[in-house]
Amino acid sequence: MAWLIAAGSAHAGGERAAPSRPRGLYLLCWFLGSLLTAFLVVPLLALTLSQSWTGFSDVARMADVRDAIVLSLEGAFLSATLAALAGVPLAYGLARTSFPGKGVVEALIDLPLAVPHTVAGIALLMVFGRQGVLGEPLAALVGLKFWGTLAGIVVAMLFVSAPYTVNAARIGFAAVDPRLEKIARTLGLNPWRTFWRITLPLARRGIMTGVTLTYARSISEFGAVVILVYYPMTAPVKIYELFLRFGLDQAASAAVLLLFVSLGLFLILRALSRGAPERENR
Amino acid sequence: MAWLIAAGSAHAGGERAAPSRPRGLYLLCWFLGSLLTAFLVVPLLALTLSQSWTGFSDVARMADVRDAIVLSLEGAFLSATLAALAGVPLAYGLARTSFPGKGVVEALIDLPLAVPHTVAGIALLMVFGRQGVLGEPLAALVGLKFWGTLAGIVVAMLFVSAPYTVNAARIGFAAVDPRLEKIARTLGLNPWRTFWRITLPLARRGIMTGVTLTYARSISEFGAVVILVYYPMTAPVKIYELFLRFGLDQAASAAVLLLFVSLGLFLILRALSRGAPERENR
Amino acid sequence: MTDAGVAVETLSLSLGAFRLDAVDFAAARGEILVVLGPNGSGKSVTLETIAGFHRPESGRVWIAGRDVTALPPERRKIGFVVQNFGLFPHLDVEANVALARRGGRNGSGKAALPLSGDPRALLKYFGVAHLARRRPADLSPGEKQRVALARAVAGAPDLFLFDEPFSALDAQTRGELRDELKAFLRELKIPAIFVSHDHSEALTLADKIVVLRGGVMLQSGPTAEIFQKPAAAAVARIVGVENILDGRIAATDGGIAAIAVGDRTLRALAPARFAGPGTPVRLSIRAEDVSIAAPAEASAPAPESEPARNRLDGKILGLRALGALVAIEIDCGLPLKAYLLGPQARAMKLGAGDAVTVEIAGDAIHVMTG
Amino acid sequence: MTDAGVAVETLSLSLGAFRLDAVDFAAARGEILVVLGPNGSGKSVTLETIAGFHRPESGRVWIAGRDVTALPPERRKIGFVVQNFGLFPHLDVEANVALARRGGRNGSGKAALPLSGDPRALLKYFGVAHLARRRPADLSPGEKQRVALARAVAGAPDLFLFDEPFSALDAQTRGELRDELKAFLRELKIPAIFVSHDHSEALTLADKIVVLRGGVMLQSGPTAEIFQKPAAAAVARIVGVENILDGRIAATDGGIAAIAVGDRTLRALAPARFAGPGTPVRLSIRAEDVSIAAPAEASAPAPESEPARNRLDGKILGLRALGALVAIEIDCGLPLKAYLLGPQARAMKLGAGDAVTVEIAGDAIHVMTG
Repeated sequence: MAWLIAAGSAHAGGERAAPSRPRGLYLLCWFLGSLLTAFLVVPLLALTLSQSWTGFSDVARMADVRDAIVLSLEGAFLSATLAALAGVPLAYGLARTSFPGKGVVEALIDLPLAVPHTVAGIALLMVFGRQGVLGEPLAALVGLKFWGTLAGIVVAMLFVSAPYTVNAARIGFAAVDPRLEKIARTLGLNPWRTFWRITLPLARRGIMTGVTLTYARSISEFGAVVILVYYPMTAPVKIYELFLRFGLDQAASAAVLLLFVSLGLFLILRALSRGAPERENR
Repeated sequence: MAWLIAAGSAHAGGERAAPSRPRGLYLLCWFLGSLLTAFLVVPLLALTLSQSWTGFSDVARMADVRDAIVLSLEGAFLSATLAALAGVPLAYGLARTSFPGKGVVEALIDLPLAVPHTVAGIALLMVFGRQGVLGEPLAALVGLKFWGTLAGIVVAMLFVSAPYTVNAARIGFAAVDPRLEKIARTLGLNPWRTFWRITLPLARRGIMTGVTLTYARSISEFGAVVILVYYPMTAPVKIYELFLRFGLDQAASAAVLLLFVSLGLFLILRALSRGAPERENR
Repeated sequence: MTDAGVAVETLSLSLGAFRLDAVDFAAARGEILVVLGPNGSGKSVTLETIAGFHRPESGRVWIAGRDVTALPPERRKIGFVVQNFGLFPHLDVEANVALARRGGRNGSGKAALPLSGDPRALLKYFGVAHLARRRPADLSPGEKQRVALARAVAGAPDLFLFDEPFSALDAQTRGELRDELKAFLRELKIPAIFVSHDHSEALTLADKIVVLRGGVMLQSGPTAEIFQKPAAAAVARIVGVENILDGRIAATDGGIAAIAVGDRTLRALAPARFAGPGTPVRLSIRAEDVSIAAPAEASAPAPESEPARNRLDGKILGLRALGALVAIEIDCGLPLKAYLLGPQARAMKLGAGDAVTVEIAGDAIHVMTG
Repeated sequence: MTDAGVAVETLSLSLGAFRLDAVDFAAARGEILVVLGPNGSGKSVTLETIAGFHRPESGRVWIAGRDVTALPPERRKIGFVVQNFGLFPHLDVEANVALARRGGRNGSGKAALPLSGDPRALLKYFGVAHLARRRPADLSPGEKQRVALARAVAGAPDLFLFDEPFSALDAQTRGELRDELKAFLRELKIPAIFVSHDHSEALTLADKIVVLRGGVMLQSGPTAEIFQKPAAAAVARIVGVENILDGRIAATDGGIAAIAVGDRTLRALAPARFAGPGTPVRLSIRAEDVSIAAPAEASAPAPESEPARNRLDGKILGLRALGALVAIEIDCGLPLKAYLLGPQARAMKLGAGDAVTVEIAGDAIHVMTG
């Protein structure tokens, strides 16, 4: 990570450090910052570099590993979609209205962020399991089962990841000037068209950020999924099973494969949601 | 969740809905929003209500459950502290300077958000494990071991949770008007005092939000911890073990106990970080 | 109510702690009405109620002969322009204008306008056709104003509403855009309600003025009347009268009232409402109506035959350059502020401490009983 | 350099694409210097370089006789006031002032000031002691200004820097705070550099003015000189001259130059630099120096004996009320703008289309060769 420190000091020189430049302060920042960045990147790098091409391609050819990754992608996609469909309207409501108890609702939405993953799994099992409050009647009435199905995986993923969409989209909506919506109304657009043509496009970045975070959180979830739905295995569960059965090496090859898929999509979504910032109309 | 819908419509009446009020739009928002909120709250409620007081107090008296919860709290506390010590300076550097490759650094810091938890565990094992790149020399040279120790737990927690502190603190720093720092300098404060007296207090909310999210993410982590450090068991691991060995009921009692501890502290931290917003100086 | 204009009838509503109380005014086709008042006076609330964003507790809103009180904003046919002009930042100029596609069904008698609903034609009319593909962020304030007008006109409005569109601009740009806006409004012949806290803006733009404070309408009337005959000291302050004096009616004789201010007596046109001797009054005198006679003339006998011409001897306290003007503070037993053009003041070689004689025409002193 | 003042010697620096080029000026103790220029002219960069936030490529900064070019901001003894006054929102008023605890070691010769380093005493001096426990968000702009000054003075500054502190305020508040600031600065006798894009602000505040555009110093000098004798058309525009005309020197005779503008000839004081017949020049004429003779007087023979008094016949194109002033556009073969006080214009019963005679004193026409 020497390049990071170098970038920091190159910068200090490049911008013609004023007598004012708090050199000591920035040096400490870059030193600690480089340590932390290294701590976050080195394990991923070490994991990737540990793999020989042959071991890696062997694992990539294993049908069960590939199925698990596809299942994870499907689950994360559905979870992000559902979070967007229900979370974006909720975020709009929270951003545009105020009512007694709004703070309580916001706190409730944040709760899953601090629920330990295995606790989340057990709580979901109580509701969506074979004898669950909803799981039993739903299976009996409409045949919708959450055990051993993609539906269960999506439920587990959605529970731990939906708050991100609501929070980021709410911030996105709050940043949209309500006067622009009012102008659209006077131009003859009804509330729905105003929402679609003005509000939604202007809150796009916040919403995309939320969806990206929800996707990332969904695809990475292990604890809640493993309790609610052991089979069919999502990729993180499969990797855990490989680790228990065959040890580190076999698990590492599958881990690298999943890492690439997971991070690739994440970085694309992240780039999309950052996009060119909508410049302020000043 | 009928009260939520009720709150929404009470509001619409209370503020004297103008002819302009997009009633249909808000109704849809509150309907979908209530569904999502219910989905997030009902499992936690169901879990809590499933417990009889006796079963609950039995579990609360089990030494191994109590030890696991204390260990989780210790780990989350250390993880949040380390994230603050290294992440806040990094966030300040990212908010106050620009340099080529800054976008890359920011992306690198976000990576752990999308790394599946078991992949994170395996990657950390490669670096901090018994034969790890750092784990082996550190154990040999200074006796710092990451397997079977609190150190390993903290490493796993920090890896998955540090990005939250960096991102929230960066937003907090970016919102501090640099002219206030300049004024402090002209008043005779050196860069360090300016940072402590002006910048840090004004970025307080962002930093606290970041620390809160990092704490929540740390205490809830299961996948990375279970791979890197199975023993001593953190609370989520203990609950998983109870679930595998004794089934849902025993695990549920411990889960409720952990839920209360985890959410209680989270809600306190969350309230502190929201505090009275520092009103803008206009 | 008025056929092609706008009328607000005893509009009242409460919003939290704020209350708008029985606001009542009208503007005819082609007129510009300025709602003038300090921050928190309810100017914007009034405007947004006319636009349909608040439901009034009582009262009605008429636009072009239609009672629109129960209609949502999108059916009121309003062109709404806000601070910074409120262009949609995610759409280019043409898309901003094309968003309002009601150009076809034109409102009441606007067929005479050289405007179709075609965005290109509208942009051309406002001289900004070359900007069609630009984003709002890349436009100058002047270009933004023209695009905002083109967009508003695309909605075939029966009424324009302006919510302090210039408040973020510097003084020079503000003046330029104001003149341009006035010219366009004259040409478009659509009534306009313009909200402002700046009395000089009101003076330049308005045909009529409504003065609002704390949700209450203090006065309304033609611009000249509001500026020259404010109904009360509060209005005088809002329209920027420099001299507001407390006095008491000493005597009235025909149409002339003698008013005691401190130990001086000023003669002015008697107030329209009867006010007998002893009535406390307030005097409003514009600084440009306080004329300064050169010190030499002071010795000339005052032509007492002229019934309502006031002459006061005093001393200059200070002078201050204000652009083309010089503001002169004078102590005549009562404090007065006078304006002179810079060259006039220089020619008279006035300096602080100089003795001067001040003249004020009786009809330049407005007597307020409120 | 100056002993108790401030001096900037050929300051140059590059910041990205912007370049500040050899800026050079000085202000003595107690003087107010205004750096005037449009946005992007480098005003703020100049100020921040003086404060020590940018390192110049060349040049020096002297404050109170010390060369501070190499010192960090905290050792330059500067009071810095920015837009909205920049009070620390998380500290109450007293804590804001107490943050700068250098009051003890007073700078060069400020012992005469009735100011100690005690925050309470400072707040009392500025008349805001009763606000000590209030948060900045709860203060009015006037109170903020006083607290900001108290805080700046607590740092025992040798120089005040003001970066458009009033730019977010409405016109009336701006005027009031400007007067108050000027009074305090006169009393404190600390030199001040004030950055502004508003020429009327510069006129009211400045003892000296530096005109900046695109990082280049166009002119510097005493306020009256800058406003009456702009060195070039660019300066004339920046200081708000209403009439800028293109012409050509026809002849010079003694100190008087005859200048052809269109088909008219104006007589003016010849420019200081030699400029022979045929030289293209620009004329700067302030609207208040264009005086309007009532139409009746137009028939009187022009007193041609007065060497440099210009009389032009023309027609009024339009009138516009501007507060106390009326702006009159006149076509005299060349376009002219004149100002009259409202009552004067009303007394003359001027209207659009009227024929008028315009007089301009020769010394009111400033000839620019740039």
